[in-house]
This record gives sequence, C-alpha cells and structure tokens, in this order.
Amino acid sequence: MAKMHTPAMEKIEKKNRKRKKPVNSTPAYEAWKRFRRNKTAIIGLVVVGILILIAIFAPLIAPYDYTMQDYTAMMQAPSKAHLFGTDAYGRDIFSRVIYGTRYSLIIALFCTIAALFSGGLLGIIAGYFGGRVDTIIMRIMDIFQAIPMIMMAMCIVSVLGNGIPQLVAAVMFASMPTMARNNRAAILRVRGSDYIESSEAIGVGQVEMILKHMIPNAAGVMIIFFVGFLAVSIMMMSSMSYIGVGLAAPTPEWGLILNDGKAYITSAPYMMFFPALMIMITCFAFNLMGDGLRDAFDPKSK
Amino acid sequence: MLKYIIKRILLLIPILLGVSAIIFILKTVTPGDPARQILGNSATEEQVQEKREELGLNDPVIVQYVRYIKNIVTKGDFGDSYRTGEPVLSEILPRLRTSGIITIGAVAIGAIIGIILGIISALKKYTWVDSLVLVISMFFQSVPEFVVALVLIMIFAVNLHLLPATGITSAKGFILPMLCIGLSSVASYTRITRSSMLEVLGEDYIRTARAKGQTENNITYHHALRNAMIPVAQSIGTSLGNSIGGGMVIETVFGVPGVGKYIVDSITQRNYPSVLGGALIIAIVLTLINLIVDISFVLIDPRLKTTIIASGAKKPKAKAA
Amino acid sequence: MKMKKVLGLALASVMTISMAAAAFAEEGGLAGANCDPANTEKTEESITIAFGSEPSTLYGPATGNTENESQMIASVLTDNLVAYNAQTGEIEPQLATAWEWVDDTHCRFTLRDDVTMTDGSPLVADDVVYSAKIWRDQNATNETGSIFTDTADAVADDEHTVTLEFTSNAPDIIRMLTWSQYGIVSEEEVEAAGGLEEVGKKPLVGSGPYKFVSWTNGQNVIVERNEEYWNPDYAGYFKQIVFTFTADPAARIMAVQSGDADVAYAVPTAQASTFAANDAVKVVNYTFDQVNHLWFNMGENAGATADQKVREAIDKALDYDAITAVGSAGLCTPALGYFVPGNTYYNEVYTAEERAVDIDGAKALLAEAGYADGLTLRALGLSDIEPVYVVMQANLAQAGITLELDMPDTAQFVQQSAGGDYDLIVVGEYAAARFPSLFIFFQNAYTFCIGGPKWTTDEINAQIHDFIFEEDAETAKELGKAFEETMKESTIQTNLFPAVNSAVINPELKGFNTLERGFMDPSGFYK
Amino acid sequence: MSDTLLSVKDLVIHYETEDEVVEAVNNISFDIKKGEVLGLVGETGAGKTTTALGILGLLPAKVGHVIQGSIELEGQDLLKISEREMRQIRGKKISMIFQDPMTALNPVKTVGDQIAEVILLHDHCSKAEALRKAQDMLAMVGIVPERYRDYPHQFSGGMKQRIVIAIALACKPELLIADEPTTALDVTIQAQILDMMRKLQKDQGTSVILITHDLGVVAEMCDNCAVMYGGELVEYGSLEQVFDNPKHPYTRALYKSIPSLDKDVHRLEVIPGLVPDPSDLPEYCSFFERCAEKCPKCNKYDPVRTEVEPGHFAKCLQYMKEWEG
Repeated sequence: MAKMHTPAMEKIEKKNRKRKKPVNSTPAYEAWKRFRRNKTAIIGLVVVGILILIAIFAPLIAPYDYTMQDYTAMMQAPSKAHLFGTDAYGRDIFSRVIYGTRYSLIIALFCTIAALFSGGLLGIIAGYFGGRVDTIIMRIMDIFQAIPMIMMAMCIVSVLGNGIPQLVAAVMFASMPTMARNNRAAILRVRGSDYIESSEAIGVGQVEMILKHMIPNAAGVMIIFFVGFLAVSIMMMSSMSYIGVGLAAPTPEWGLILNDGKAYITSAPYMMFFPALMIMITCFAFNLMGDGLRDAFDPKSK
Repeated sequence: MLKYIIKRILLLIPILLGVSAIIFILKTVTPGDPARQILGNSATEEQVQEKREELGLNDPVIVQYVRYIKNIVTKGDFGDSYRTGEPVLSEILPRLRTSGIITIGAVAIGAIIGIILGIISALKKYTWVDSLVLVISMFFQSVPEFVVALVLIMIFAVNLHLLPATGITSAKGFILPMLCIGLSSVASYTRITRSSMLEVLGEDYIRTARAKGQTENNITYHHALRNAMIPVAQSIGTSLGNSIGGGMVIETVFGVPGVGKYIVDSITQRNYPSVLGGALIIAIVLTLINLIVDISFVLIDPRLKTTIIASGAKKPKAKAA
Repeated sequence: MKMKKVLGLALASVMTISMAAAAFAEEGGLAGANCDPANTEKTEESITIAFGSEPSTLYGPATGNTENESQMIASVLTDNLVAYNAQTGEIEPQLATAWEWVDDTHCRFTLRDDVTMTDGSPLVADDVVYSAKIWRDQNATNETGSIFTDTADAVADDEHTVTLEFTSNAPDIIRMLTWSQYGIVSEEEVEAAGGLEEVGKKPLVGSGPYKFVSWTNGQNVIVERNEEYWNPDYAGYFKQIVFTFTADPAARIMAVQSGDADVAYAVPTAQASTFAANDAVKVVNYTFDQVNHLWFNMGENAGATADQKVREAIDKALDYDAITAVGSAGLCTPALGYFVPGNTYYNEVYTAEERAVDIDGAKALLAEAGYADGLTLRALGLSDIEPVYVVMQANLAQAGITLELDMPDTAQFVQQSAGGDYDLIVVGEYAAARFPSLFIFFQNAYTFCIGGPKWTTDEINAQIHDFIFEEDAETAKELGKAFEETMKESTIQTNLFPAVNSAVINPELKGFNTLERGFMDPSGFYK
Repeated sequence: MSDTLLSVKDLVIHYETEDEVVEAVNNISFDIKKGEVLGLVGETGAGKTTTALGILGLLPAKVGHVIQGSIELEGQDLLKISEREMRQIRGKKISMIFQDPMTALNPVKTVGDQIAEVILLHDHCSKAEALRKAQDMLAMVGIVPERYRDYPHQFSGGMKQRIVIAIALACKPELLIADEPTTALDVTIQAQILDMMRKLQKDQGTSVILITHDLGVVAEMCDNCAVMYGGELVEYGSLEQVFDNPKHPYTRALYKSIPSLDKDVHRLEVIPGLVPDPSDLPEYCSFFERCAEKCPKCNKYDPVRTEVEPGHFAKCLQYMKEWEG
C-alpha cells in the first residue's frame, strides 16, 4: 500500500511476489543478500567452488600421474595428449596443475586456519578481556609486526627447514599480528554493542560469551580475513618457492610448478603460463570474494 | 606533544627488545655450529672448541642474550657475516639506501595509480567502471610478483630494449623494480582511496559545499580529496616501512643489491648471522620509520593526534570501539 | 703470431674430444678462437658476464677457498707459471720460460724478466716463493696445497730462478700449475691490499691481462684491461669486464637477450637448449673431461648408504637414460666408465645392460638390507644439478626411497659437502689428466674435499697411487681400469653422464674458451 | 501574489532502492512570502529535511527522486532548470544551514576560505576581496575576524554554527533554509544563535524556512507554521492560527506532549503508537493508527487539504464537509 504508486514500486512488488515465503532477516541473511547482489563477488564464489571440485576430483580429472616422468616427451608444447604441455622432466603439466589445486588449496587452508587460530584467538582474547591482557598481547603483536611478514616467514622457514609443517608454522607466526589486530578490532566493535552488555548483565559466562556471542558476531570480519588470507598464503608460498624455501620438490604445489616453469619463460612460456594462470585465477577469486564479503558484512565501507 | 613523542620513543625499547628476543631465539635454534661455520671445514675440533669459548657459545642462553643485546647497544654489533667476516651492520647500511630509493619510488607509483583508480571507482560507484577498476587493481595483487617481474623484463628489456633486465647500474635500472613493487600495492591503495572517498563524499561538509553552489568537480578535488587522503597518506606512511624489507623477491629477480636480496642471499648461503642480524636491523629501521611517520602526521595535522594516540598504533581503524 | 697467441692463455681441453665435438657441432672451433688474429685487437668496449652466484672472495688461495666464480674472475687477474695448450695438449711457458726437474720432488722454474705486477714492480723469484707459501700454508687441507708437503720449500735461486718442492714428480703435476688458483702474486701487492684477509675483497694483485677495479657487494665486480700487460698479443679485447650476479638463470638469459649482459654463464643445459633456435642469442654447450658421478656417503657420518646392498639398490633403481636425457638435455649418452669417452684413460667398465633399470631388484636388495618399508635419503648438490636429482627422486621413489634435496649456493655446497652430512652427492671429477690430486676424496688426509665417500682402503689407495704415478699412459689406462673395477665391485659410486656446461651468449661474441674444470675464460672473448 | 518568493506545489519525493521505496514527501504545497519566516515542524522522519533538500536540488543522487510537483522560486520552476543554473541559485538565492555544525565544515580548510568560497562562487570578485568579505561575515556573526585563518576544529560548537550561518548568509540569499540549526547545541548557545538569526533575518529581510521539532523555537521565530507528519503537511497557517487554534489531531497531540512552564500538568500525554513506516504508508490517513479523534471512515479515505479558516489549512476528514454524514 502506498500513497502513490510508481513504476519502481511495482518492480519491487513483482520481485516480492516471486519470493514464496517471507524470510526472516538475520544479519547473516542480510549479508548474503548484499553479497548476492555483488556480481564480481559471485563470480569469485563460483570460481572458488569450481576449484574445490577440481581439488576433490583431481584423480579423476588428471590424465597422468603427477610424478610420472617421461623423458621421451620432455618439454612438449600443449597438445591433445598433454593439454598444458610437459615440463623438463616430461611430466604432464595439466595433471600437475590439477593436483596442484589440491595441494595449494589445502596448504593455504592449513596456513590460514593456523593463522586464524593463533593470531585470531589472541586477538579475540585481547579484545574481549581488554585491559592488561589486551595491552600485553598487543604489545607482543607489535613486536612481531616490526618484521615484515614475508621476511619473518622466510627467516623462520630458513631456520626450520623446508616442509609443509614448517611452512604452516612460518606463515602462522608471520601473520599473527595482522590476524590478531583485525580480530581484536572486530571483537571490540561487537563488545561495544548493547546486547553484549546486557548479556553480561544477566551473567553469561565468559567462555560462553566468547563462543556464543562474540565469535558469531565478529564472524563477518573473520570470514573476510579468512578468505583474503587464503589468497595471501598462496602468494606467499609462490614467493617462497621462488626464493627456494618453503616446500621441496616434487610436491605439485603451484608455486613450485611455476618456479620450475619460469626457467623457460622466453623459450617455452606455456610452462609458466598455466600454473601462473591458476594462481592468478585462484587469488583473483578469493580476492573478489573477500571484497564482496567486506561489502556484505560491513556495508558502511561502501 | 613532546610528551607523546617521548612516550613513543620509550615504547620502542620493549618492542626492539622483543624483536631481538625473537631473532635470538631463531638464532639459537638455527642448525649448525657457528664456530665451525666461521672457521670453515679445515679447522680442527680443538680450534672449534676454542672459537666456541671465544664466542661464548658455551655460556647459558640468557647470558648469551644479555651479551647479544649489550653488543648491539654499545657497539652496534649485530653479528658478523659468516661469509665475508664483515659486520652485518656495515654490509646492510649501503643496501638500505638502495632499498629505500626503490621503496619510495614503488610506493609513489602504487599510490598514484591506486589513488587515481580509487577516485574513479568512488565517483563511478556501483557502475561497470567501478567493477573494472576493481578487477584491474586486483589483477596485480593476484599474480605472483616475480611473474609480473619476469613478464615486465620480457616486455621492456628483451623485446623493447628500453630498460635493463637486471642490475641498477644506471637510474633506468630502478624503474622496473619500482614498477613491480608498486603495481602489487595498487589494489590496497585503490581500496583505501575508494572507501575513504565514499565516506568523505557522504560527509555533511560535502553537502555544505553543494549547498554553496559549488561544482561537483571542485567538490571532489578541493573538498573531498584532501580529506579522503588522510587515511591514504597514513597507509602510505606505514607501507614505506614495510616495503623496505618486503622487496625480497623483486630485488632477487632484478639483482638489486638491497636489503631484501641481502636476506635472500644470506638464506640461500645459510648465512644465519646475516639473515637474523639483517632482519633485526630492518625491524629497527622499520619501527623508526613508522615512528617518524606517526610523529610527522601528528605534527602536520593536530586533529590526528587524538586518533593516533588513542589507538596506540598505526591503524586508525582499530579505534572502532 | 699464431703460436704466440696460444701461449698466453691457459686452456683446458674443451673440444678436443671427438664425440663431444660431434654432439655440439656449433662450438667445434672453440679452442682455436685465441688463434684468431682478430683477438689481437684492443677495443674500448666492455663486456658483461652474468654469473649465478656471487663469490665470497676474489682471491681464494689466500683463505683456502675454492669457488668457481672466484676462480674464473681470478684467472684474468693473475698469470701462472705455465699454461696449457688445449690444441696441442702441451704445457707451455707463461710466466716461466723453462722448467726442469732437479730431483724427484724439486722442479726449477726460470722466470720471464719483462713482467710487471699490478703495482708496477717487476716479477721476481721471491714473488713465486711467496705465492707458493700461500698455496702451501693457506691451503694445507685442500687440493691446492695437496701437491706440496707441509715443509715443502720454495727457494729463490736468483732473481729469475725459483725451485719449488712438490710431494712428488707425478707425470701431470706441472699441469696442475696451469689452474687458476696457482696465479702468482707478490707480497708487496698483498700487503698493499691489506694482507691475506683483505686481498680477497680487493684483489689488486697479479700480472694478468686485467686489473681489479671494484667490487660492489651484491651488484658487480669490475676489472679493467691491464694496459701494461707483459704480453701485448694477449691483451684483453675488452677494455673492461663487468661480472654481475643474478641468481635466476631465466633472468640471466633475459639479460643477454636484452643486451644488458653478453654472457649468461652456468645456465642449466636443458634451459639453454631451448634457445638453440633463437637468433638473438647463441647457446654454448660443452663437455670438459668430467663425468658426473653419484657418490654414496660411506664415511663417518654415513647412514644407510654404508650398506652395499642399499648402494646397489640405488644403482639398480636409477634410470640412467632418463638422468642423462635430462642432465645433458639429450646431448650425451650415459657414462659407462669413470672417464669421458675419448679421454686417454677411458675404459668401458659397465655394459648398457648393467645400466638398465631394475626396480624389483632394487626393492629386493633394500628388503635384504632391512629397508623394506622404505628409506629417506638426503642429497646434496649445486642448483644446476637439480634436474638430475628430480629424476633420481622419481626413480628412487619407485623403489621406496624418498630423496630429500638440499641445494645451497656454491660456497655453502663446498663447505657442506666436506662436512659429510648427506647420503648422496653428485659431483664431477675433473679428470683431464692424472693429476696428483685425482680421487682426492679417497685420501683421508684432507678435511676439505668436494663430495666423495671419504672412505678408502689400503688397496684402493695403492691402486690410485699406481695409476697416477705410472709413467706409461697405456699401462696407466690398464691400472685405471683395475681401479674402476674395484669401485664397481663395491659400488662406491655410480657413473652418470659426461658433465655438460652451458652458457647463453651474445651471438656476436667469439672466443668462448674454457679453463680447467670447464670454467669459462672471461678474457678470451672478442667480437 | 507578487511578493511570493517560493511556491511549492504538490511535491512528492520518493527514495527508491532495490528493496523498497520510501515515500518521504507526499504531495505537499506551501508558499513563502518575501521576508517571511516559515516554521516546518514535525517528528524525526516526517520528511522535513527531504523537503529542504528537494528545494535545493540536493537529494541523494540516484536514490532520491522528485516524483511530481513543482518548486517555483520567483516564478521559475527549480525542477526544470539545469544543474548549472541550479548551482547559480544555491548559495546565492537559497542557502541552507545544516543540523550539525560539528560536521558541516570541511576540517582541512580554514573557515575564512570556506566563507570566501561561496562569495567567490557567486559575487565576481578577487580572492582577497572575498577573504575580506569573509572577515566581515565573521564579524557579523560575532567572531573575531582575525580568526579567519583558523581551522574548524579550533572553534567550539556554537562558534561553528555561527560560521555556518556566516557561510549561508554571505551572499545575502533571498531564502535561508535552516535545518534544525540549534538542535546539536547547548541550550544557552541555542538562544544566542536564535537571537542572532532573528536579528540577521530582520536586518537583511531574508525569507527563512526554519525546520525544527521544537515548537518553542517556532513560537519565538516564525510568522507561519507548517506541521508535517508522514511526509504530508497536516496543518498550515499563521503562527497564531496554528498555535492558538490547532485543528489537526496530530498538532493537538503535539502540544499536549510538550512540557510547559505556564501550565501545571501532572503528566505529559504521549502520542500512542509509532511513526508510520515511510516505506509502507497506508492509502488512508497516515495518522489513523495513532489518532485520538478517529472515526470509522478514517481508515478508508485519505483526506485532502481543507481550509478551515482563512489561511489556515488542515488535512483531516473532520473538516471535509462533503464526507460528513
């Protein structure tokens, strides 16, 4: 009903009629609604979905064993037999890139989870308890932040040696300050809100408070950083592979494949092109998604 | 104001002590015997033991740490490179200059492109232009920087013969490294500029300007931009410090003798004193730069004093509560 | 004229091997480049040579360091007593005009009297005495010092005559003096540079065709032509040589493509080969009397490889065809003996059948040795050998062996390989002649040596000794075969393929020459 | 009438987003004579500010739309002229004082520059001349002219509002729209600012639309008074008419809800219910749900404006004779 009907109203009504049942408007739903409107973010989400499927079904998609060397078919340009060509060892680059999806995503996920659990938790604790706890934690984070992230990660890996656990640890320590800072800010924002104060007033326990109230409400910010950090860790891995630290051959991680291929950039560019493309697509997708999430959860920033 | 500056400088002490502690811990867990590394394989076991004693490696860890700090404070001794035997400090100082030049250039390139894209994107918000800008700026954030570097070398050095592929023997050599580092930071500047612009454009004083009959162009450039640049400038200030140590990969690709390459070389050479000493020096420099940036912001714009002092850190966003 | 040209430069036998010459047809005329009268020219141009890693010193002998890049740079700064003529295979005079053995361990050298050192002072016998003292005292534990005993005398008989005492008068001992670490320097120069500690940073020493100008750490080393060079026919073509250091071989090649550098040295062969059809650059591939060998650690720190069954299993599991195809970019065939085919002492001790892959056999042997559940081994190598290791990794994985790779830079590699904390190591033995330092890794006397088992028996030592000291080459070849059979029996090492070095250079450049160990001679280039 | 300065007729303004349409202003009409002060009264969300922004053509881009109606300034329809022409009018003929002086000034420009800006835009003069005039304006609003070099953060809230007023009056506009000019200020400062505004208005003969929710302010300042509710003008008349003889139930309720020093009332009456959701206005009288005087027909028809006495209009069924019975 309205005082005056305009075409704009009819459009909206038409849209509303299509929707079968009215949905309750939770913050998450509102965020999803905003996210869904963001076309670039949806593209990101779809690409990420496809990548996850590729990672899961890698053995079905990849035509060859990713470690299989065939010195009778070295450095072949892309063909029907080898979609992305072969590398200097006659390995099928397509298969390696497909398996690489699995390795890269999983390692990136490990790194991100580790970062979120260490830095994120510290941030939540600092934000929640405030006062001295906050000061101590944040001053420690200041210390970590004094060393540039990639340099910190490389120093740690160079000391601990190559390998997935070492890499995860390095990325975790290196990203701790940023993670802690962001999560703390998110918690502080929630903490200031009225309903947390009222929950406190009715005597909700601290752990319960963090788990049931703070984390779900700060979840938006955490999801943004989670997605964003997946891209960051993939980039960090490829940088470290370039320097020659982090992961060791023959793990089919994109950074390593890319690093193998970069030797042939001018003579056989396809060896570098495909892994670089995968890294680019993946990071792009995560970044687009992250950007969409940022707008969705934090509409004020747009 | 003076009190604030003094307080900030005093706050440096625990941070630097903490950084040195982290570095020292890494140093102690580092594989290999430093004495053996210094003496080389031709040394006998007695010589090595003697050297260990001389270096104090047989002392308790805490004693070693105190001595480590003492050497840094009193003698500026960050350790000697295994490789050359030179003090790490004297090896790194000339490289800081090189990295500093590249950083300034890179930040300038990144900020200029980022700010322009950010403004365009804010003015054309929610249109295809906005999305296009987002995609362009994100492109360089999503491609590993060494790939960008190699492709740029291929284009500008190999094909066009315009710029040198590696090395910085001439001023031209600085261009590509600056461009690479700069491009990778475009996305973040674009984002900050865009959101800051949008925020400012929604401010009341913009409406006041409109009510004065001011043109949209003048509103954008005279009223909005100057205000929107405050957070951008702060982030430029912060990234000045961070990029100095962050150019490891690019400096390696281009063979630029900067601090990043020094650390990378030291890592591949397993030259741990150089890695860790270098990291510590860079951390100190970075912290000092951030301090100077903060203080100069406070001096330039007293309104920021409250936000910076209140948040106790560089991130103005953290003050949300 | 032509002969005089050849005199001045130490050349290793590059393309004298017929097989190799056939495989790398393009560079067949290499050794003759210095004979080209064109090279008598002097120009004001400069040349940029891109190395992969920066040396830690520019004068290794002062501190007992041996690094490839450092020796190549030092080779243009200093001259040796004698030089090797790759074409004739003869040792020829350089700073020494003549030499004769006085007794079993003493050799007397007569020096030229027209040589000036970098500081302008003339070369005198005392300079040789001083240099010999460095070779002996600073390098007591490495190959350089291995031809001198601790107490070996070096005596200046008069101003231009000097007698050096060696450990022996092995037939090829004088040829070792052509290697770049045996450059002659004077004490005054070294002191002026700040003593032995400092001379590696500022090597303004020697009487070579080039003089040190500057070393900008992390950036470049610049040397300029020695305008007072004693042999005007061999003065450098280029006014200046700039050595740059770019770790990434792709970036090195691109530097040549773009014209920033003229030579990209030590490019992985597989990588270099992809540029064969590219007109903008010239690819140089060459063998140099060195077979790459896979050594098993059998020394004090040895792990599973102390067990011969494990060694045999590895030997069986490896696919030598694949290793060779990757390692030499298809330019060579697997090595069937310790020496390069064509070498005077070449023996085929393996048959192609013995080299066939036998995964089941390998697994059985591993099971016997108690490693049925698999085994993890660590391999140490220089980064240019990485492709070979990656193939091995795949080969060994089939037999249940996990191979971890460790590829540090040159200086670290030298240090770590001597440390013996690894299981497998691929190193090539430079065996152009029966140098007295040959098979150094069997001699426990030296704490420093690259790779090898550091494990030996009296029998092996005796066999090596016999081989090195035999006067007659034919008999020596037989003795060598016997020794190779011993190594094969105990599976001490396994032969992989003839080492191939590659460089990508400016197509206008001529005169790619090599020194010992296949090192490139930076001073030989001309346009 | 020839002395009518601004005439708003049948103005409808909607805010359109993808999800909803907000009916902010619904069919309002009013006139302002030269030198007249009109009080626009209503609760938050009644559409007062939207009306003001609509007059100035400053509705939020893409979202705010004028659906129908006309806004005539001296006979010229502001809705039909170009943006360029509109810019000539803003600041010169119509200027506006915004609610919050704290945020209305650009923090990185000196106040002198900000006053001079509007002078430069409309009066053709040099920069120095404009700055001199800016100092005059500062003096006029009671600020030491020498402070023209200072930045806004160096002034207190009341001082800032004086500066805002100085900007608004700098070009001697014919119409000044003051949107809750004193709401954000302390009570004592409020009085000063109002005094000053009244004085300046008298001196310059400016017409003023004073937007406020404070009836006291209206009583002090205005000649005429318009009451807005749900985007509609529910009552309009001279100050005396509206204050002494309120006709619309909402206006009456409003009076009962304000505390008064004159009368000794035990408790204030609260208007029950909530302001209607402007994105879902009823087709009948918007005030129906909360009206104390409603009749059964009230939720069937939307009343139209009726002149209850000369110059006094109300929008309520009870005054629409044809509907009675």
